[in-house]
This record gives sequence, C-alpha cells and structure tokens, in this order.
Amino acid sequence: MMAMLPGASAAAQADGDWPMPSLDYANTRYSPLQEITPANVANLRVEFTFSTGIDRGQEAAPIVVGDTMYVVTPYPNVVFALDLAKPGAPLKWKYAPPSLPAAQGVACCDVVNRGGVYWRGKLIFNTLDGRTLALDAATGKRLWERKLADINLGETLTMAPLVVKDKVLVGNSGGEFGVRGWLAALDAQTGKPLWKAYSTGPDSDVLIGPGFRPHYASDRGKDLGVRSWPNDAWRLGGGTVWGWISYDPQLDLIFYGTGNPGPWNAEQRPGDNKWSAGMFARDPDDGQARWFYQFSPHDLFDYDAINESLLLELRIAGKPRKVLVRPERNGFVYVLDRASGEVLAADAFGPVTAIDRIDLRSGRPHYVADRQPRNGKVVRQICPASTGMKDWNPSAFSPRTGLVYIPHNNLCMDWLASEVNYIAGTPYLGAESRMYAGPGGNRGAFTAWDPQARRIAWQVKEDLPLRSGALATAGDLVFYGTMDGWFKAVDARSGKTLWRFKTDSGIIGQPVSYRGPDGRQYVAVLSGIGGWAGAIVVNNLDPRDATAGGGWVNAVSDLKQRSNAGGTLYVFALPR
Amino acid sequence: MNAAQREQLQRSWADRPGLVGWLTTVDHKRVARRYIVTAFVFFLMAGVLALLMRAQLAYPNLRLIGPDRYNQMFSLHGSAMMFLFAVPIMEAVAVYLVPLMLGTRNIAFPRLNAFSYWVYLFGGIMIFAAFVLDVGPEAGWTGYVPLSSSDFSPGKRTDFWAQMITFTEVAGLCVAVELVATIMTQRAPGMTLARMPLFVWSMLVTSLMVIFAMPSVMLASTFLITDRLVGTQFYNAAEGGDPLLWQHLFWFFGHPEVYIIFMPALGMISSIVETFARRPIFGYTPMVLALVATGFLAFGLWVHHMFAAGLPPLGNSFYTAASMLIAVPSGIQIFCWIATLATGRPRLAVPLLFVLGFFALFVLGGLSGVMLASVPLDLQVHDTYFVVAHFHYVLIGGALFPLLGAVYFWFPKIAGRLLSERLGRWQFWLLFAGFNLTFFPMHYLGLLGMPRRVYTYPHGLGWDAYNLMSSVGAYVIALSFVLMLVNIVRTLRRGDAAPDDPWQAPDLSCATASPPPAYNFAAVPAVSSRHPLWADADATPCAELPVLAGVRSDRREVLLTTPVDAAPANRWAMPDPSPWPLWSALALTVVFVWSIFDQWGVVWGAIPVAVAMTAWFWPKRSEPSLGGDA
Amino acid sequence: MTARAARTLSLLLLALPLAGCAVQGVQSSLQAAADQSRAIDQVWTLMLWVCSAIYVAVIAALAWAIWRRRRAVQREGRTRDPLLARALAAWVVLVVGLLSWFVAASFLADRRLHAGHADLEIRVTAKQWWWQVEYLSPQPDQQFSTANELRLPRDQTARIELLSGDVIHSFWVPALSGKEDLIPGYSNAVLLTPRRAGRYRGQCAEFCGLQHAQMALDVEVLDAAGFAAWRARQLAPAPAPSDAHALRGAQLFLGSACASCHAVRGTSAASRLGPDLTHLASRRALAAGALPMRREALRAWLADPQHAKPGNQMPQVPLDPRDRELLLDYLMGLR
Amino acid sequence: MCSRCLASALLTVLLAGAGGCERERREYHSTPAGTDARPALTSFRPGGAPLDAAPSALGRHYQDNAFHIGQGGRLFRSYNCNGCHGAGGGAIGPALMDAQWRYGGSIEQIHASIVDGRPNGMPAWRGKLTDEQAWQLAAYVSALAGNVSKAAAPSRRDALSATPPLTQLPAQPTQPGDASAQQPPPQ
Repeated sequence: MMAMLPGASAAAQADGDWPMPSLDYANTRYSPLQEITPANVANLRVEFTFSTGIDRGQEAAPIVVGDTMYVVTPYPNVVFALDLAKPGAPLKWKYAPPSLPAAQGVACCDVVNRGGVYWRGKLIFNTLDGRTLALDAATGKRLWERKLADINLGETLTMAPLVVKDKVLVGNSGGEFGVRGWLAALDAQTGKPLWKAYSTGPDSDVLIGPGFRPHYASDRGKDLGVRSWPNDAWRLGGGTVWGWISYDPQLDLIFYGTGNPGPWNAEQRPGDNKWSAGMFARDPDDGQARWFYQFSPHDLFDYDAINESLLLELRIAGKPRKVLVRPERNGFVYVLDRASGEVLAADAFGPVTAIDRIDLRSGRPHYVADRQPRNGKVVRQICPASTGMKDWNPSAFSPRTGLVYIPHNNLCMDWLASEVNYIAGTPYLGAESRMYAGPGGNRGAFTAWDPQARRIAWQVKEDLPLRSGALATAGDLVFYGTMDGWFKAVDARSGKTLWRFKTDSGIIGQPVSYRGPDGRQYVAVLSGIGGWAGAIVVNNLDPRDATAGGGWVNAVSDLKQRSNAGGTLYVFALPR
Repeated sequence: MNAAQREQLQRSWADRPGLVGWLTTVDHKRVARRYIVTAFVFFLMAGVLALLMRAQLAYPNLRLIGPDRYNQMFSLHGSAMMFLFAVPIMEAVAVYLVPLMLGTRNIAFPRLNAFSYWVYLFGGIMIFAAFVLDVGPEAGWTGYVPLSSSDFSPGKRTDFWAQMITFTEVAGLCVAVELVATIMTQRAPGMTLARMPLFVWSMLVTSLMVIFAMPSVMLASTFLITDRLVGTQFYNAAEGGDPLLWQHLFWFFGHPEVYIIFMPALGMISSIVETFARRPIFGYTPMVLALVATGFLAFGLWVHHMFAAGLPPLGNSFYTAASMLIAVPSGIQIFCWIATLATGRPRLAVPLLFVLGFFALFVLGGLSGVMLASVPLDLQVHDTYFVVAHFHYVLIGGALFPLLGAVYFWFPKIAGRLLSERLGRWQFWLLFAGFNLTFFPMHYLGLLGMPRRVYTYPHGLGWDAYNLMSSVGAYVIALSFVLMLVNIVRTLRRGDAAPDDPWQAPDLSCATASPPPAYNFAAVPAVSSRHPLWADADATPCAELPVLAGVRSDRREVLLTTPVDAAPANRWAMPDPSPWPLWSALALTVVFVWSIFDQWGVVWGAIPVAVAMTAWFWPKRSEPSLGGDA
Repeated sequence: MTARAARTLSLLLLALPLAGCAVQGVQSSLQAAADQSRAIDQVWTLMLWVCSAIYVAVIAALAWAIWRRRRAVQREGRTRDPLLARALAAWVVLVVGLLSWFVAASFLADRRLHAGHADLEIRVTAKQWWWQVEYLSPQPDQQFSTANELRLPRDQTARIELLSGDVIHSFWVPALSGKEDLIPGYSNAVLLTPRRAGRYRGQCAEFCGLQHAQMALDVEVLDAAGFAAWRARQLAPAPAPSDAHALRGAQLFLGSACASCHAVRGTSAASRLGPDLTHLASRRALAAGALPMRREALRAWLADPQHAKPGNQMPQVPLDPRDRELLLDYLMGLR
Repeated sequence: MCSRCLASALLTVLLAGAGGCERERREYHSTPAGTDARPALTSFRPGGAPLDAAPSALGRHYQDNAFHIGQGGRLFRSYNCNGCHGAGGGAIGPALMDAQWRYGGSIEQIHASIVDGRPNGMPAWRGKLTDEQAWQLAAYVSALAGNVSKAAAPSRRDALSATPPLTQLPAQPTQPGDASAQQPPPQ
C-alpha cells in the first residue's frame, strides 16, 4: 500500500550510519534498526553524554559514520568528532572556525545550526556568519571554505547542507531582515559555486527557463518574481531557503521550500510575492526550476514554507502515485504529485482559523476575510501562530505503520501589522504578535498522521510546544523531546509513552539512531534549549513584554522555570 | 414687618465677620458675585490669548509665536472660554438671580454652592498655572484622540487639561442640581410653573441639560486620563478601542454644551425685552415649549460635528434633519421677541441695545449653523474659519451680547449703583463693530480654504487682507472691554445709587433692595400672575406686593412649596456658614492634581476628602438649622 | 436667475465689503472644479440666497418693530393677539418648509458625492506632517508612491482611499470636494471627478499637532495624455546620477542618515519613514508645501529643517557645506 | 483681601509646578553639545572606590523631558530597534526593561552603545542617526527600564498592548553596568 521510495533511501546505509540530518534523501528519518522495541525500551539508559560547552539552542542532528560521531554546535559553530569505538566516546578532534560575533545580531531565532552532512570523507557544514566549510572527517582539517552570505545585509546560514550528485546545496537565512533568498550549489570537492537560484526577481535570477512547467496557472508567466511585487520590493522580498531539501533520484529532482516574503507586514507587498512561501522542484545539475507551488501566496503571517518534504508512494484513487507529503507551517498536510506539483490533498492537522480551506482546483488557500491584517488593527485568534502549526523541526515516517509522526505546536496569536522601514541589516518585520495556547490549552502535540486516510491516527498532547525533531525506528518506536527536557519513546502504533528520560535542558534538536561499532543500537539527541521558542531562556527575555521574542515569550512565559540553558549530547542504549 | 424682625433676620442670615466670613459664606449672592468676577477674569485671560493669536495671524508667515505655544494658546483659549467662562458665568448669574426671582431667601444646598465655587476656582487656577509652566493643553479644546494620547501628547499637558474638565464639571453639576432643586421647591407661593419668569424656565432646562450632558464628557476625560496613566485601552484603535468613541462622547456633551451656554442667554433676553418693551412677553407658552424642545433636540444632533469622519451617509442625513429642526424653536423665539417689541413701547437703553446686537449677530450665526447642518456643505466648511466665524457669531452674538446686556441690566441690582449709559453705548458700538470686523471676514476665509487651528499660513492664497482685518477687529473688541472695565470701576467708585427697581422690571428680584440684604426678602412674597410687579399688561407698577407671614426670622428658614402649583408645603431650615466646603474643595483639588501623576493619589487623596466631607455633614446641636421644629 | 449668475452675484455680495482684495482660487471652495465640489456649490448657492433673504427679513422686521410709528394710545399690548398667533403659525410653517427644502437638497447632493465608478484607485496616508500618496493598480508592479502631490486625470473618477499613519488628519482639496477624515483604525474614501485641468491646493483640515499649519497637498489635474506620461515617469526608477558631483552626492545620501528614513527607488535606500524621494525634483514643493522646490530652498531645508517647519520629524543632519552641495546635485537630479 | 488670597494661592501652585517647564518643552530645534566624556562600561576600577554613576546634566536633560522620550519611542520603532528588542522584553537583542545591562544602564552608556555599537550584534548607528536622535533613543530606553522621571514617562502606545504602561514600571538601579551583571529580571 505504501512504501518509501526505493533508492531514495539508498544513502541510509544498512549498517546503521546516520550520515545526514534527514538520514535519507526522502527525509523519512526512519531508522531500520530494530533492536530497541516497545517491549524492551523501558530499559533504555544513558550510555554516555558529552557537553558542548555552548549553551545556546541545539538544533543539530548528530552525524554518525563508522565509528565517529560529529556534532556541530550553534554559533560559534564548533565541530566535535567523538570516537565511538572507545568507551565513553572521547573527543577525536575539534574544529572551531574563526567567526564574526556581529552575526549574532542578525540571527532572527537564536544562533542555531541544524547540523552538518557527511560526504565521502568530508564533514560539510555552515557557519552563522555566512560561510560553508568542508573538513576532513578523519582529522578535522579544513579542506575548503566559501563565503556565501553577507551579515551586513542580514544574511546568515543556519541550515544543514545537503549533498546531491556531488553538489553541496546551501540556502540563506534572514527572511526577517529583508534579504533576498537563494539556494546555491557548490562543488563538493572544491567549494566552487556552480549555480545560484534566487527566490525573487527576474526569471534569469530564479533559474526559470523553458523547462519550467508549474501545474497551476497562477505560477505561469514571465518574471513573476518581479511582477507579483510592488515596484522594487522583490529586492527585499525574502523567500530564504533555510529548511530541508529532498531529492528524488528517479525523477532527478530536488525539492525545497522558500521562506516568508519580506516584510512580515503583508500590506507593504501587495501581490502574490513569488516565489516566496512555496516550493521548487529543480534539476540539481543546473538548478533549473521544473515546477513551483506556492503554499501561501501573499503570505500574511510569516508562514515560511521550508518544512521537510517526505517522498512517499501513496495509493490515490486506486493508483499508486509518487508523492511528496509536507506537514506545512500553515496547518495543512499537503500531498503533492512530485512530478507535476499538483496538490492531491491538503488537510488541516490542527485548529486553523486563518485559512478556510485549500482550493485544489487553483491550488490556492482561501484566507479568512476577518483574519486579514490591516495596518493598525490587531487581528485576534489567528491559528496557527506565525511560528506555524509546525515549524522547521522535522517529522518522521515509518513504512511499517504508514504514519507520519509530526511534532508540532498548538499556538494561536494576536497580530498587529504596522508600517516598517527598510534599513539594511536591521529587522524588516512590520508586525508584532502575542502568541498563546490554541484550543485545548496544550501548547504542543505529537501527532501521528495517516496520509492515506488523511486523518489523525493518534495524538499525544504536550503542555509545551514541541520543538524537537522526530525519529521513527523499525522497532516500532518513535522518539522526540520536549522543551522542558524530557526525551520520550512512544509506541509507533498507539502513541503510548513507553519510556522517558529527563535531560539537563530543553530538547529542540533532532534525535538519531545508529548502530555503534559494538553492533548495538544507539539513540542520540542534543539537549539544549534555545531557538526562536527558547530565546526567553537563552537570551534572558523579559516576560513582562508579551511581544518579546517575536511573540513567543507570551506563549512560553513559564519556560524559565521549566528549563535552563544547556548544551549536552545524550546517547542512549539498552543495557549490554 | 417691623425693624426688630428685620434685625433678627439680619442676624440670622449674616455671615461671620472678616476673612472667616469671606471663606465660610454660603450666601448665594456672595458666592455668585465671586463666581461672576472669577469667570470674567478667566474671560479676560482667555481673551488676551486670542489677541496674541490674532497678532501672530495678522500677516502670513509671521514668527511671533511658535507652533507649540500657539497650539497651547488656542487650546486654552477654547477650553477656558467654554469650561471656565461661558458655562460658569451663566450658572453664576442664575445662582444670583434665580432665588431672587423665585422670592426665596437662599439657594437650595448653599454649602454645595460654596463648594462648587471653590472647586471651579482651583480648577481654573490649575489650568492657567499649568499654561504658564508650559504644561498647557495642546490638542485643542476638543482634545481629539489619538492626538491627545500618550504617543502624541507626551508629558502631562493633556492630563492637566482633562483634569480641568473634571474640576469644572464637578462644579457645574453641583450648581445644576442646586438650581433644579431651588426652582422645583422654593418658588414663592402662587408662582405656578406657568407663572415662572422665562429666565427661570431657561435655567431649569439648562440645568437639566447639564445634568444629562456633563457626565458624558467626564466619562470621556476620565477614560483619557486612565488611558494615559494606567494604560487602559479605551481609545486605542489597534486593540479594539476607538478614537471615534472620544468624539461621540465629547460631542454628546459638546453640542448640548453650546445650548447650555446659549439657553440662559435666551432667558436674559426675555427678561430684558419684556422690561424694555414695557409689555409682557408675547407667546409665553410657545416660548416655554421652544425652550424645552431645544433642550431635547440638543441631544440629538451631536453627529453633525462628525460628518467628515466617514460615518454612514444615511445616518449623517438623519442628523442633518435633526440639526435643522432645532432652527424651528429658535425661529419661534425670535418671532416672539420681535412681536413683543413691535407691540410694546421699546425703550432703547443699553441692555436692549445689546439684545438688538444679539439679533443682528445671532440670526446670522444661526443661519450659518443651518448651513453647517447640511452634510455636503459642512464637508467644505467644517474645520475652517467659516466654522470659527459661525460659532463666534453664535456664542458671542448669541450668549455674550445678552450676557453683557444682562450685566448692564442687573448690575444696579447686584452692586447698588447704575452703570454709565454713555460708556455703555460706546462699548456696545465698539464691540459690535470690532466683532463684525473680526469675525465676518472669517466666513470668507473659510470659503477660501483656510483651515482653523493653523499657527501660520502662506502668502498668496487670498487670505492676507481678511486676516489683517480680523486681527485689527480683535483689538477693537479688546478696547470695548477696556471701556467696560472703566465703566465698572468708575461706577463702583462714584456711580449713582440704584433704586430697588431701576428698570421697572416685572419679576420679584426687583421687589427687594439693591443690593439685596442677606435674607433677600423680609417677608415671603405671594404671587398671582406672571408679572408680580406689574398691575396690568401696560407695565403699570403694582401698588403693593402681597406677602405670606409665618416664616421664622430667628433662624435661616425658607418656605418650601409644591413643585407644580407652588402651594406652601413646608418650612425648611437652611444650613449655616461653614468652612468645610472650602476644605473639601481643597482636598478634592489635591486628589485631582495628585491623580494626574499617580493613580494612587485617588486612593490616598480620598482620605482627606472623606474627612472634610464627614465634618461638613456632621450633625451639630449648636447649629440652629438642625434643631428641627418646623 | 440661473445658478451661475446667482453664484457670481453671491461672490460679488460677499466680496463687496472687501473689494480690491485679490482672490487666488487654488484653495477656494468657491471655484469648484470637480463634480463633487460643484454639487456642494449648488447647495451653497441655494442656502446662501435663502438664508440671506431670511436674514434681511428678520432684521427688517426688527427695525420695523423698534422704530415703527406708534399710535398715541397703545392697545396692542395684549399677551394673546389672534393676528400675531396666526403670524407665528405662518412663520413656523415657512421655516419648516425652507428647512425641508434644505434637507432634501443636502441629501441629494450628498448622494452625488458617493455615486460614481472609480477609474483610478489612489491611497493617501496622512502622517505628521505630510501626505504619502500611493497610486494603486491590480498589477502590484504598476504601483508607485509619491509624497505631497496628487495628480489626477481630467474627466475620470478617482477613488482616494484615506488612511492615517498616526493621528486624525483630514483630506481636503476645496476646489475638488469636501473634506474627509483620515482616522487611525478606519479606512475612509472620497471620489474626485475633476472637470477642469489646472493646479489646486489641498491642506490638512483636522488639527494634527505642531505642524498642522504646513501640511499641504499639491494637486494638479492633467488631461489623459499628460497624466499617462506623468505616471510612466513616476513608475521609472530614479535616474542615475548624471555627473561625478551627483554620484558623490548619491554616495553621501546612501551612506548617511538620509537613507535611514527615505527611499529612492533603484537604490538601496528603501525606508518609508519620510517621503519617497525617487522623483523629488519633479515636485513643486518641499516639506508638504512649506517651501518651493528650488535649489536654494532645498539647501536651506537641508541646513536646518526646523527653521521653516519647526517640530517636523526631519532631523538636522550635520553636513559639511561642500557635501551639502554635492547632495543637492544629486537630489536636484531626481526628476 | 480676596485678591491677596488668590495671588498667594497662585504663587504656591506656580512654585509647586516649576518643574513643568523643563519636562514639557518641545525642544525640536537643538543640537546637543557633544560630550567628550566616554562613559565607562564598568563601575569597577582600581583603588577601591567604585565609579560614580550620577548621570550628566545632558543625560538628565533628555531623561527628564517628556518630548524627547516620546520622540525616542517613535525612533525606537522607526529604526527597527523593536525588531531586535521587542517592546523592551528583547528578542534577537537583550531585554531593555530589566535591570540587567551588558554594557551599562546609565543614559550615557546607552547612548554610547547606540552610537558605537557593541560586539555580539548591536550595530553602530554613528552617522546613520543624529546625535540628538541617539540621545532621544537613549532616553526612551531609560524609560523602558523605569529610569526616567515618572511624570515624563509615556504610558501605553497606540498599538498592540505588549508591556505594562511605562508609567507603571518600577524604577531599577542603573549601575554603570557590567556584561556580567546577572540580576534576573522580575518574573
């Protein structure tokens, strides 16, 4: 009935490595290891820990290849290599890149890094201050370095790069600073730039050519990246690429989403604001766009479309289809035909008040009229909040259950748009918001979504918003962490919590599972509160200001009592 | 009544001697006198502001006064004229005259009366002191939010202004309550409602309007203060508050306010016309009905100040009709006065001269008011100098001219000396000429596009000559008031003594000495017609006024009568002088000023107020008024 | 009497005591140049004449009442006189009739202010103390923004959406229509159908703070071709600096505090705090009408913005006089 | 007699309110005399006696003037300070309404932080705003922490309600400040 795309997971070595944050090109985060099961998970215990010494938000996935684990920290982006072959996994090498501290001033959502990627003896990662580096995985020596982003314009790099066909794919961050988003491809061997596709501007900049065949009429036309913006506004138009990229080797297409248009205040940018808040399918060789679909035309509420695309096969209308499943920030799980970009289904997976429904004929969302912001008027009860029903933290898919496991928020907000001035290097927002718990009062939820039946299979309600990634294993377990530091294992079929462990800080990272040199299955996660949601703790924000931290402080004003800053790697295993 | 009884009356009603007596008096005449003087002082100060503004506007692009100071000046000019002069002086005249016209010995709640004066005085001093200290109001007398909000009016300027409103409203409400109570319960026996002088009628309607209108602006200004001090959201458009809420609340008061100022003037005109036409007023019943109708209609047309605010067009048209409707009662009254004059034997003394000035100016202002009631026309002339001209014609022509007539008319009664007629005529003609020179060109300025509340204007828009005329006219007006002051000072020094009834007026105020003794009337007069001092319709003086015996003279006692028929109902002992109204007013002033700076001032400041008020109302055996054997 | 003759006469009547004063009509409601202002003008003419007649009648009656010859023996001094009572009733009927006429005329004129199909959409946002004017279009890239000037095509109806950026202002171009407030939290609108090409002046009509007096709007009604040409020019980005001086001036502009507040399309300056300067030199006035658009005026303005318009939000940016000339070279080239 | 009473009452009120003049002046036509004094970033200094934290006359001038504080609030939003510092609670940048100051909480130090910038992300605004604007901003930032005259502090904004009105904030100590001044803000 349903299967992962064969071949897409070819990179997921059967030997139990975890070479890239998503494990495979299909972004399933499904570990084939099955030693840990619902029956024995209660015995899971800490094998070793490692303190990174940096107590900002730890969003990275530990990378494991062979007997080495690589950990990339938030700014100043130190890389640690741990020797898994030795007891206690001692430090093999450490690389601390030179860095520009001013970059912290243009990092919208804490100084995070979402991890490195291992590729043929190299560890490739980005630094906050705008560089991509490749290290020798064995020694930690720098092999090449390329400066891609300019912090004086507000650009930073926070995403985990992805290597596809010997090309390192890197996109910029800074959608809150009026930057112009792009995705660049570098030669993985040398770091030489190969192509760069902007998310706004003329077709030549966006790499739109004759091969561009979007499914929907509203995406067809010349230079829409200019014409769907007010005069000149595309230059400040955002559409940054800071999330997840998937790759389908059969179609030979990469899929990635673009971030919010700039500024947040939608009144300052009438038009559809192409090609922001949507997703591209591109040819990885030359970067040429094949199709585009916009989740939020004329985005109203900072609904970046950078979430992961899970490449699956679903039976639709009786026929198996190669699809792409995306739990979106705007509150809908989309199912798209990945060859054409046609929306096959779009269903809300939580309470949504800002959008009525997605019109499958035109592909456009129907915005609820009385939730449309106007300058100078607070709009109340917008669900989901600007951080989205689900933010960047990735979901997982288990072919054994056929469910997509989505860690997400349940937050709504009040939002006030007001005119904003563009001053390069300063935030370009034009909106203030107060977030708060959505219906039900639980601020987070862990939802198992059945993409075939298009409904929720089961759901675990969490008091705090869920900001960690999910991990599914062949042992029919799903792992995730909470902002107050609990690392949990739940039954993949029922959602019953089977095991939990309290780490020293909140978890917003991505859990991974690997087979150690000793042949056992391990589960690893970084603990360390931070990110947009945890800024109240790591940046010591003042909860008397409801709009502090971009509105997050109001939603998690109790977080300082629930979690302290930290930065520790936890690795778990069953007792020997 | 014999001399011994009079002496006893004098003893019962006399104030304590010296400063103590001055501070503790509850005599309606003394309180009203100082009310009138204080209001005139504020009038002169606000007038000086107007002169300075006209100097700045005499030529285009002048730099005599900067925008900040200019804005404070016109804001204070408007606020002081409306809140500290026009309403208080009308009420003050009533406080003096109404008990006399009703034939009673004091106003009801005389301590409240004294209290209201002190509150008013302290509020006025506060706002002018604030102006001197650069804390004057700066958002216009209408104080529109959000210009008066914390974002756009930083500091305490607007708070002082808003609190000044609270002061004057407290004072105004107190007087209104006293007047209604006095009119309804203390009329001379026999003075049925249908026999009340028209001035009393106008004050009854006015006082009721005050009671209904003023809470609205107090609410508005209190909302403003709490928005500015403790961060309430009443006027925050972003958070669901509404800047138009302010306008609705303000104009729900603000429009009746104009009639609150203007209706007492109508009463004065009726008194003056009746006296100087030497015949009873024509159409007493239509006149009363017109007054009452005006009082009701005045509450139904506040939206015509907001036609440009984008309210629904059909609603606007409703208010057009309502606003125009109010011209009907005014038309009736104009007709009746002219008819009275035509059928009487007019005597062109100075008071009547001012009333004739009233006709010339008020009718013009009223007609331009009809124009302003029309939505499309208002959209052109709203907030321009046309409107400035209109409301000065209505307020100066409609209220100040009758008031000045009233000053010439009743000055002999109050001061016991006759003002110079010659200087009076000079003042009238100077004022009339100066007024028209000042304000008539403003109509044209408005039509030529000059908005109001501008501290300067560019050359070349055709406004220069009219502005210069207007500025010259303003100084002519100032000259006329200098003449008036000269007249008053000269008269007070060496004027001719006034008889009891200097103008042969028909009402009871002329049935006692000029100035009246502390007890007003030695015996309670009894009334059997609308003109107790006239024997017939040709204004022949009565030979003798019937009186009612039986009201005690050994203590402060008045006769209470029934509300409609004025049949004797009860004898009531009036309170003695007391210092507590003054202390209460002082304590309240502390609360009001403190609460500008700190909301806890309301809490802690309430303690002295409670103490003072408790002492005020504490029953004391020593006070004969509380002996109670009526 | 025709309406036109009536208006001419009424103007004469008003001007009579003031003969000899020049009347420049750019901001006059008496020289109506659009359908809307003409509709209002008709109401004005009607009311002026009727009210004048009433005024003359009342004053004449008063004069007659005072100075009429009286018979030796007065017997009219009755409080109830049937003749007078009937006259009063007639008077009331007359007043009510006239007022009804006025109400009907107002209502019909008011409807004409709101009727019409908009050919052109413009958004005006009032700020302390200037006007941001945005020409809207269904195609977002055909929109542009200017400041303190409004140009309209003749014989077309423009719908002006009125918003406020801070306090309440009022949009008023007397020659074209009546005023309408711009209120925070509200969106108002006026329709303008100009019929006569020419220059007009508008001004903020609701007190809005320190510089309420100098918040003018320069209005020009153009024929269709002229308007199209102007629109095309406005849509273009700012011309590149023409010579070395202007180029240096542009660098000064972008490197200094100027770019923190102003936008010049085609450069990196994109702030909206102050007026958009893309085509500054093509405007006719500076600082919302406070100064004419001339090099020396602009020099004075840059040297001390608080002199001509005290309290306005433009700070006094310290500039070396030589640099100021370079900056002027650049700004005067923004045509 | 009565006029004397009036006069004396008036005089009392005048004296009591004499502070009004400075607090309310709309001072839109001034450029502050440049201060040469470079504010220290720490109160710690050799010799045992800590540095005196009394603000300068210029600083007090801005801190006590309602108009300057109000203008500072306007600039705080116009120049996107709120993008990083929220309405005072902080976001990308630190909170400004608590008692914790990385680079000192006196108005001189705040002014210096605005003009010179600070490592770790605070941009240097030198040349991008005028000195007077920097002082106005510094005065507003002082107000966010409750450190201006209460009679000059602004109340709520005409915007989204974010913080308690600044008139209601408790005053907080403005020690010259250390990056390590770790006083937790009130919860």
